[in-house]
Amino acid sequence: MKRRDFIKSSLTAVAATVTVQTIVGRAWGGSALKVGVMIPLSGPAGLFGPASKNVSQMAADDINAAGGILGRQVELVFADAGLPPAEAAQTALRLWRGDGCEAFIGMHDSAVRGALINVFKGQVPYIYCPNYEGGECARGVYYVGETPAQSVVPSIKWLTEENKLKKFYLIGNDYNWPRDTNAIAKNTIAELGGEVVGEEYMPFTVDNFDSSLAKIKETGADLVIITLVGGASVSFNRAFASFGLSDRVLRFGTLIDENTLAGIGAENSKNIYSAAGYFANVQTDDAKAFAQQYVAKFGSDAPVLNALSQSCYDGLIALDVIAEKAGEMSVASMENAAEGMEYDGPRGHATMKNKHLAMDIYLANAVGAEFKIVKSFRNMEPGNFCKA
Amino acid sequence: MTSSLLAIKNLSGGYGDLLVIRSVSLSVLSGRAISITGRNGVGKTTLMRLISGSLPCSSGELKFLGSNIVRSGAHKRFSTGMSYAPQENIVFDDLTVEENLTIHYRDSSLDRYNALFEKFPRLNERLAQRAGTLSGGEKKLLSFSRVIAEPTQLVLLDEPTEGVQSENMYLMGQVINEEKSKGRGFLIVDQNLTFLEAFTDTIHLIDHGEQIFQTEGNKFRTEIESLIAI
Amino acid sequence: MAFSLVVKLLPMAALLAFPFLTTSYSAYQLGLYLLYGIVGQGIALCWGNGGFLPLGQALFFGIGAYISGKILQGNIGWGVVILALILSVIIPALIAGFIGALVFDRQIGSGPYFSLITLALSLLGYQLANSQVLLTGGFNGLTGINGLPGIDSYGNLYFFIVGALAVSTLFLSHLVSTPFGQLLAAVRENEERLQFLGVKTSRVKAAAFAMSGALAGMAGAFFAPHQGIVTPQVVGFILSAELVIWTAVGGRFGPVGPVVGAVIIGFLASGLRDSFAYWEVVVALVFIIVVLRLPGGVGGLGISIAKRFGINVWSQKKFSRTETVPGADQKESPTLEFDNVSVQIGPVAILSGLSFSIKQTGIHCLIGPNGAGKTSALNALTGKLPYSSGKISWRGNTLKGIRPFRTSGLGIGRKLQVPSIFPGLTIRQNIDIAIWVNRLKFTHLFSLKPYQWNISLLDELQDSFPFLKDNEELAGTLSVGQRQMLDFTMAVLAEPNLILLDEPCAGLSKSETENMISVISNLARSSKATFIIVEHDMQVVELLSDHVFVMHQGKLLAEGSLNQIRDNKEVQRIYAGGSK
Amino acid sequence: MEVLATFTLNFVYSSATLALIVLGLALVFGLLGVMNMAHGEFVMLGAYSAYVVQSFSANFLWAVPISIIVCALVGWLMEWAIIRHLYRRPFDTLLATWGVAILIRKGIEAIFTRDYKSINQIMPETVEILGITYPSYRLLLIAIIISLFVVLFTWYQKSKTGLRIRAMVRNPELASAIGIDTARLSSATFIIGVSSAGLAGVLLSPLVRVEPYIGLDYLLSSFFILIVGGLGSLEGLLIGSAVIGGSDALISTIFDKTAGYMSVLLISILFLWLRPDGIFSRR
Repeated sequence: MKRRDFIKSSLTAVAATVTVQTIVGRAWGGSALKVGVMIPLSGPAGLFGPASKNVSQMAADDINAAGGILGRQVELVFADAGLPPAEAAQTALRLWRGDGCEAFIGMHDSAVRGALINVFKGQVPYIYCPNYEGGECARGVYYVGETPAQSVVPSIKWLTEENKLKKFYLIGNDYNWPRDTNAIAKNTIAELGGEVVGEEYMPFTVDNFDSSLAKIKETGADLVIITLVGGASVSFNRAFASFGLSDRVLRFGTLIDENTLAGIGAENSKNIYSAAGYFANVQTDDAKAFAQQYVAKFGSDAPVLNALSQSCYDGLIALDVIAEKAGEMSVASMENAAEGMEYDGPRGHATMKNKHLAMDIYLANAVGAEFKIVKSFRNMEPGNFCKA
Repeated sequence: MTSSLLAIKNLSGGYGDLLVIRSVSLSVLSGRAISITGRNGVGKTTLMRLISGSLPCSSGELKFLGSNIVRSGAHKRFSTGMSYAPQENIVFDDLTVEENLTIHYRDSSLDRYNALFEKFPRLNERLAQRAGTLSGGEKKLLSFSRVIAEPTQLVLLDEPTEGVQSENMYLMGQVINEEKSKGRGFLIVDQNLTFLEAFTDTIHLIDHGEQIFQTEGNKFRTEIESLIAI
Repeated sequence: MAFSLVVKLLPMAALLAFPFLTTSYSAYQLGLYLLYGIVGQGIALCWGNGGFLPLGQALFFGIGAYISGKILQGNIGWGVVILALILSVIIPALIAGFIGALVFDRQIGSGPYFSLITLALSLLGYQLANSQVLLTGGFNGLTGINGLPGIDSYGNLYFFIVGALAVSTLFLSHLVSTPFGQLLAAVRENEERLQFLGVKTSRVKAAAFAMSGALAGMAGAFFAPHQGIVTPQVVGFILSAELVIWTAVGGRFGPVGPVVGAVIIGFLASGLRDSFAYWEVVVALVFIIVVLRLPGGVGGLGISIAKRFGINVWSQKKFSRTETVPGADQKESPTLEFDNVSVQIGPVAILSGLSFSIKQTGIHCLIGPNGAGKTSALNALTGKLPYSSGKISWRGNTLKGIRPFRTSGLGIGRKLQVPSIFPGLTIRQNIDIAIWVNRLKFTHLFSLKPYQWNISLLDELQDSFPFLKDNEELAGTLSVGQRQMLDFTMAVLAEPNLILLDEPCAGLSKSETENMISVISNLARSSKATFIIVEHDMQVVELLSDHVFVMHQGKLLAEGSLNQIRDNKEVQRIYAGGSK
Repeated sequence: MEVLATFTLNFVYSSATLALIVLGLALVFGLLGVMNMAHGEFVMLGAYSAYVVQSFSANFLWAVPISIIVCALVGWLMEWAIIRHLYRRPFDTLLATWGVAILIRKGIEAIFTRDYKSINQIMPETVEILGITYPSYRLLLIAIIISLFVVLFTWYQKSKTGLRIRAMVRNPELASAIGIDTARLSSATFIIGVSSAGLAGVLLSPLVRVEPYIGLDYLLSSFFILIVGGLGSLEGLLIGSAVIGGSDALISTIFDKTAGYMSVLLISILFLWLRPDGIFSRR
């Protein structure tokens, strides 16, 4: 918080009586195209906020350098999506009706997505960036994140063949994303002739996993599929390693990102596999160029990149491509322009099918505190939902 | 040389705005025993709690060893030389008798109680017992022995004889006289006039929180009894 | 009077005009904070008025929101909407009332245990909301909730919310001035005394908690259409804690404070959150200062400032006592029987085989040295001290394991040892509560008629105790003597058959004592009541007693007229300072 | 047999760690009656002192004294500024300490951001015991906790200060009559309490997640253990940890973790309602 910002923000704090704020809001945006960026600045997911902000700013600069969207320079308006859904919806509404944003990108959890969809009601284009459970087709919403069908299915197949895995243990938090992801994983395991030896769901407050680790040891599981979120994933993986399980039993998850790995610690990360659309050290030329550009712009000690924060970049690029294809920034025309749109980004080549992206998926293995890519799956289909 | 230990002038106080003690004045010189008596419920215990610091005084002067101690906390009054044996919850029930006797000393030796143990062997026998299990009288003996052995100039005793057998009462009177000869001052509240006559220099009669009678010497039993007879 | 009416209507007018002065977005935002304000009003009712702090109020807000959200998911007509509103008010009210009755029945006093129970319940609610996916939509919550038919959630739903706020504010300000509101305040002031005035305080607290549950449910009912989504955070502990903070900062002693708190902090939060990183630190600091220095909160500050300018925001209507109410029918034969009653607490025997009986009316004095068990005998009689063996019977029925609030129904009035009144209430209010004993029926709870009740005995007492006339004085400002007289007055106004007075003259000056003695003897003559007076002061016993009981070490030592007692050798021995 | 061994070891480990976390609150809430809602934040402060020591790549053992000093300072400031004035007002203590909890949380977040901090494993290898492999640091931790409690018990029963605290708690008037400065002793007890919470934070930091928001879980489990175990005595704390730790472990193995968590809540509600003084209370 540099000094200049601090003074400016405390002045606005003093002047932030309701009337002043709303009069300013009424002035209609000039030619600049305001895009609302909903990223978590507080709450449990708040640690992804700073990197997401940097990445979004980079995307806007790149788009503006190339002439903006439909000839209009892009101006980003950031807002906190880490709040409970009720307040997050409030903020989105303020950006839309108050500050005149004409499009939104969102990097937050599914509960906030539900709230935003309810507020927008398909009247403003909205790009949902992070990986999610898939299967949703709301009007005016375009999903650029990975779906379980793209990331879980190929990874389990590859891991099973490589390591002759027989028994699988599923552990996750007790809510929709883990349950839906596990459902897809179980079909794949059944197809491969594997056996699910345990499936457990935890409340968010759990910090003691001893009983689960005992069951994992007892059932002789070969691979543990982890759909725990945030802190629970850190605690589980640390305890897992402390019981010496990490040598014999592999671990796989689609939400173990660079931050979580830092929390787990280098000495506890043996045999952890993670699948996502992007990793900080993916070695493709586009990814390396993106990483260098990020370091050049924000310095080497900038917040670490991961799939979730990087997805904001793809979100803005997708918005640009769809809008250019549709010819105008309106849901009516963008709804059918989106099908089949393509672009090349840091993640590689992506094409939109049924409002989701077919894209490259990378499977990485944790070596110490770093992720090394062991396998890339080219142009994975998002899954057969939202048929046009 | 009889120096002034305690000097109270027009002391008043009570519980919140409920004034129980109304402008009481008295003084205790070293080597002297001052007694206070009166029917129960007239405020004797409240006066002792005002002097010992358990209760804040509303008005009046309270001087100990010449300095005004109205403001000083109860624990400070002990360290400046004032011992206090309260009327109720007079021992630490959870601690053993020995612990009760040694809790406020660095060393845990019981030598300072040898003389008292000779007079009250019961205490010596029950050193390891939890004080809460003692009878009322035994608790009073424990509390009495504690204050007598404390290195203080002034001793406040509130109903020391309640539940104590008469032969122990006689011994307590003897001990008080011995301590008086060593120059210690006593302020004693009790209803047992025969006990008080054994060592009292001046006695005050309290009724409705006010001093209504005062006499010197130790032949006051019949006179006071007529005053407080029902 | 007109001016304070304007002061009250001004905020309502401002709220109605608000959407036209600012963007409809800010009005939408204000609507949400007003809903939180309504829940805060429920908290203030329990905490400010009743003295007990609910820490999990979001539970009832969430239940209301889930119910109305579930119903509004389908496309519905107004009939269904009314049903949704009614259900989301009644169900939380029933749950809250049930919890309140269960918890308060076991513990008197507002220890922190009730707050911790409500905290644990809101945690339980959050977990259930997350895992019962079918009922609540789980983590992603209930979505696709339509607005009210024909009402744009983003537009004029706001006016429905302002209407709901008006209803809750009017209801609460009226409630405070009704007998129920006064009894609830009396619970905060002195729950034990109120029990001896025949009020089942656990029922009063449970009712207040149920009302706060209803208010929270109503706010929840509007939250669902307003937001279009209901997620588990709505039931969780974090929102409950925030609601308590807003209510504390806003002010808990009236229905306006919590709304002020919720709105101010809400707008500042949304304005500052993105630009000022340490926003929550500021709220925490303000909250600590309010808790330490400003119990009345911002609202309380405003009211005290307004008072300084002569605007009395809380003008209580004045009533004159016009309607005389018949006195209680005092039955003839007052037989009280203690039969070998004993009470043991740990190793100490408080009462050991106490037996005596009272056959005729008049004044019976109970005397004896300290610790003889005099007060314990009264405690055993009135159920404050459960007795282990023996039997106490009054007018034929045995009093075993009764609760204090039953005693006034059996015609027993009691004045406690230390003068026990309702210091935060005015003298008139203290007297009201005493008059209502055995007379206030359920229907009177919300009507203003009981304020007009008067009984002839009160006029007599007001002649002998003139200070009872200037009614608007707070009882807490009375001197000790006056408190004794007020306490005595409250004990006798119900015209009980058995009047227990514990040291009525303690702390009284000479003249006050004489006055009290004359009042007691007049009352003894005029009414057919039986008196038991515990007293140390022998002059009082001499002037008043028809009969004297002497107790010693938990047993009856002697009884008879005062002269017989005086010649009794036993009594002289323990009284003249012999060994106990 | 192996399953039984694992279950008992897990039960001993979870009860021991719960008892260590609750110890601070047993002193502050159990003995002094101060409802400290910032108890969990002191555990978090302990964990972050371990992180600071590690980031200076100093030996982990330095973290123990540093965490105690940090918590003692914060505890002293809090007791002096707030708690001292609120000893007779339980509701206000609850609310004021809740405000302090937010302050500490936000302070740590401002300094360390919200990222997860990883404390290097101490003695990462496992060891064979009762026929199963078990992390050696956990066994060391159990040993430390047991010896800590044995030392604490004898100190509390035998030492002068321990005697004086017990005396003061049960009979404050007599305590000051024999020269105990009850005000200073209460604040000392408060500071010892919060510092032991810091110690728990340090010892547990290698095993648990370290981020600014872990305080709330520790606070709630501590309150529930004290309520079930009983206030005013250290034995109550052990019984409470065993009951809560045991029922959580048992029900989560039979049903699932969510049911285990809810069973703890229900047990606490029942105790709060039926037996507010807990199993082993001496208040």
